[in-house]
Amino acid sequence: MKLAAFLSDWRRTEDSLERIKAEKLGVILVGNGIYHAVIKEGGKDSPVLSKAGATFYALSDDLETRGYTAANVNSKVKLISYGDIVDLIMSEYEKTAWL
Amino acid sequence: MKLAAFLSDWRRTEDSLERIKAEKLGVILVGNGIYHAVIKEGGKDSPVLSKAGATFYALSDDLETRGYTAANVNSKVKLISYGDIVDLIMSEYEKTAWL
Amino acid sequence: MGAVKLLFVVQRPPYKSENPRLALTHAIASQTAEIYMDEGDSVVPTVVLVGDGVLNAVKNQQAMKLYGVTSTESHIKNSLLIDMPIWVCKEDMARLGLKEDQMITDAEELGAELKTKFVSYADIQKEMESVKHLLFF
Amino acid sequence: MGAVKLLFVVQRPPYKSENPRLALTHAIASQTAEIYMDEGDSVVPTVVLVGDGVLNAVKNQQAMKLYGVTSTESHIKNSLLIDMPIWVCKEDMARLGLKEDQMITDAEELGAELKTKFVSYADIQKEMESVKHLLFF
Amino acid sequence: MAELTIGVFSSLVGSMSLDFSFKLAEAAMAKGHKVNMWLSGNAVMMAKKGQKAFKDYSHNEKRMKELIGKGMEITVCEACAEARGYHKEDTPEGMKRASMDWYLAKTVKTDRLFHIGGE
Amino acid sequence: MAELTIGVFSSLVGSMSLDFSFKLAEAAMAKGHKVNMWLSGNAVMMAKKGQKAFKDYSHNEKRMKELIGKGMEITVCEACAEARGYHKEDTPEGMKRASMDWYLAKTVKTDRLFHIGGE
Repeated sequence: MKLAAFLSDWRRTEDSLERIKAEKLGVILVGNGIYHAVIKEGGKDSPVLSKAGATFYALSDDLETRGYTAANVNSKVKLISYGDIVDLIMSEYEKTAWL
Repeated sequence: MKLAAFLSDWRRTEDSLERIKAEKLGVILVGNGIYHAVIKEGGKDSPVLSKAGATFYALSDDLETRGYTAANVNSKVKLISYGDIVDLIMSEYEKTAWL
Repeated sequence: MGAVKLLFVVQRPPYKSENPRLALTHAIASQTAEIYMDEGDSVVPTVVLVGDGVLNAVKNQQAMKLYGVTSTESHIKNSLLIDMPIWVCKEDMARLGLKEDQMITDAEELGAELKTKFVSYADIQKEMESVKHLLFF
Repeated sequence: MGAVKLLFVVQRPPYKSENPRLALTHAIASQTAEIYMDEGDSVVPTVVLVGDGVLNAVKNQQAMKLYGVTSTESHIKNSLLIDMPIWVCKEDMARLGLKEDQMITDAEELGAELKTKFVSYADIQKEMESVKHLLFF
Repeated sequence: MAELTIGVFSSLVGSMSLDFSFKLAEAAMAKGHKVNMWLSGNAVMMAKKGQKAFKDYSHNEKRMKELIGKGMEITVCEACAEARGYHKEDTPEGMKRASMDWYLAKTVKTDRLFHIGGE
Repeated sequence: MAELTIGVFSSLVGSMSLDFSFKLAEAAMAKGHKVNMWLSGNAVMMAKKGQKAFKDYSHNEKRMKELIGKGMEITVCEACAEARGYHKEDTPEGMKRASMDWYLAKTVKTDRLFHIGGE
């Protein structure tokens, strides 16, 4: 399946993302999920970013709301807008999952 | 200080309990916090129950609401009622913290 | 469109959030959705309890007695009664030390024929792939 | 009773919950609480940002521009303006890779004299012991 | 263009997931998509008119009305609303109240379902 | 006996922390303590009268009224209520509305503060 998975939390309370398999997987960081794109806790990337085969996105509005800018973002993560999320949902992926 | 600390979550999103020091510390498991008293994830006690020097309590109403009984409860944990919580707050401890 | 398959995925324990309950009540509502649909259309829901969501299926929940609120157990049994599949992930039960005799296995007292299905995660993955829409709670 | 010390402890990041904001607005309200108190009584609040709560003090928050909502930054600056102590835990900043130049250090543009205090967890522990009441958010 | 159905369950003030949902709906409609929105759980807090637009709180009433004016269909869970004390006369103009089956039925023809099930 | 002040910030339906707070207040009053309650954040959802008592949803209006009748003082955050569209005329009988400073002032004389700050 082609799945767009949304993460909106920093401290997660599920392990669904780790388990899900998808031939095409987008991980879209929104809300407090954007911290996975900018924080290196204990000097390390967030484990979220090690999900194999996934493409990572972060919503720039939510990044800037929290005081971060493009300069802080992990090179694995692409910054996107609300309009980009619409295109990802409607064209690139077939299913969505808000985890 | 004499502190009554309440945990109401199973997957926790803070580490305050681990860090707090109190000469007298009560850890009161309420809501989904009661799972720390009954679940041995991967065969092990919840890390919450290893807090040094603490006395552990679980609210029996919240235990039974979730399908558990006294028989399931870890021997480190004492089952209490709402009335007991009142007595703990008003007489045994001086400060409270809902973590 | 014919029959559209939906998968309701409950990932978290009951009561600390309304969402596991809403997953069940929304899935049950598929029974009455016909009034809004064209002739021949229908929705076919399955509810899976996965991760800590398996805690929703622990039996003997006393929510009504103690808090005056319908238990999640009761919603699960009503689901079985209307033949809506309830799947519980076996690996997560094992991880949390839950045995089958602690779980809601049926709703025979209500006259339900369907039973809870204890499945492996691989079955859940397969179902995620086969449905049209996913609803994670 | 005289002056009663309160400690507001913010343990979680901003925006996903209203609570960090409410910690600040409630603490600020101590300024106007006199109308409900006896002569000579007062409350003396300190706000500490600890654990992931330190993320509340990252500067340049654009919440107003992007969502039309007052930023947590703005609440922190208003706190400094009324001389309410804002403490940020240094160990948590280090753990999350936050440097002081990324943080709200003052509210000079508003004319505030007080500055954010970057403290060790040991200082926070000491303050927890010295106050009358704890308010964890 | 295509049809997007968004289901939201988060409270008006708090997680900002409702703000997210309305901004996403706006972006989708700007691209010509048809948008349906289902509000259930604490998201029925949108079903109380007369919310004051303080700057300290999320406020979505204005954007919601604009989107309704542009053709967004929006329905709230009736039982969830009544349990919170929101009655028919509290409902903002253009918003419908229905049972959960309304949402289920929408999943049949919609091209995409975006179910935001968290708080 | 002593005085207990409970501050609650959780929504009416959801975490059940409001149910917990009212049951705790009841237990404290049964033991002769004076109880004050402050509702802020999403807990101001108690400040809308006429909530239907469905069995699928937490319902605290009845217990709250009983406790008010027995002398519990209960006040909700006025701004938090207005932001959610709850006005003076929506307020259940016996409940007061005030600014946050009401709660702060209560902390001075109360013997214990039980601040339930989570959702």
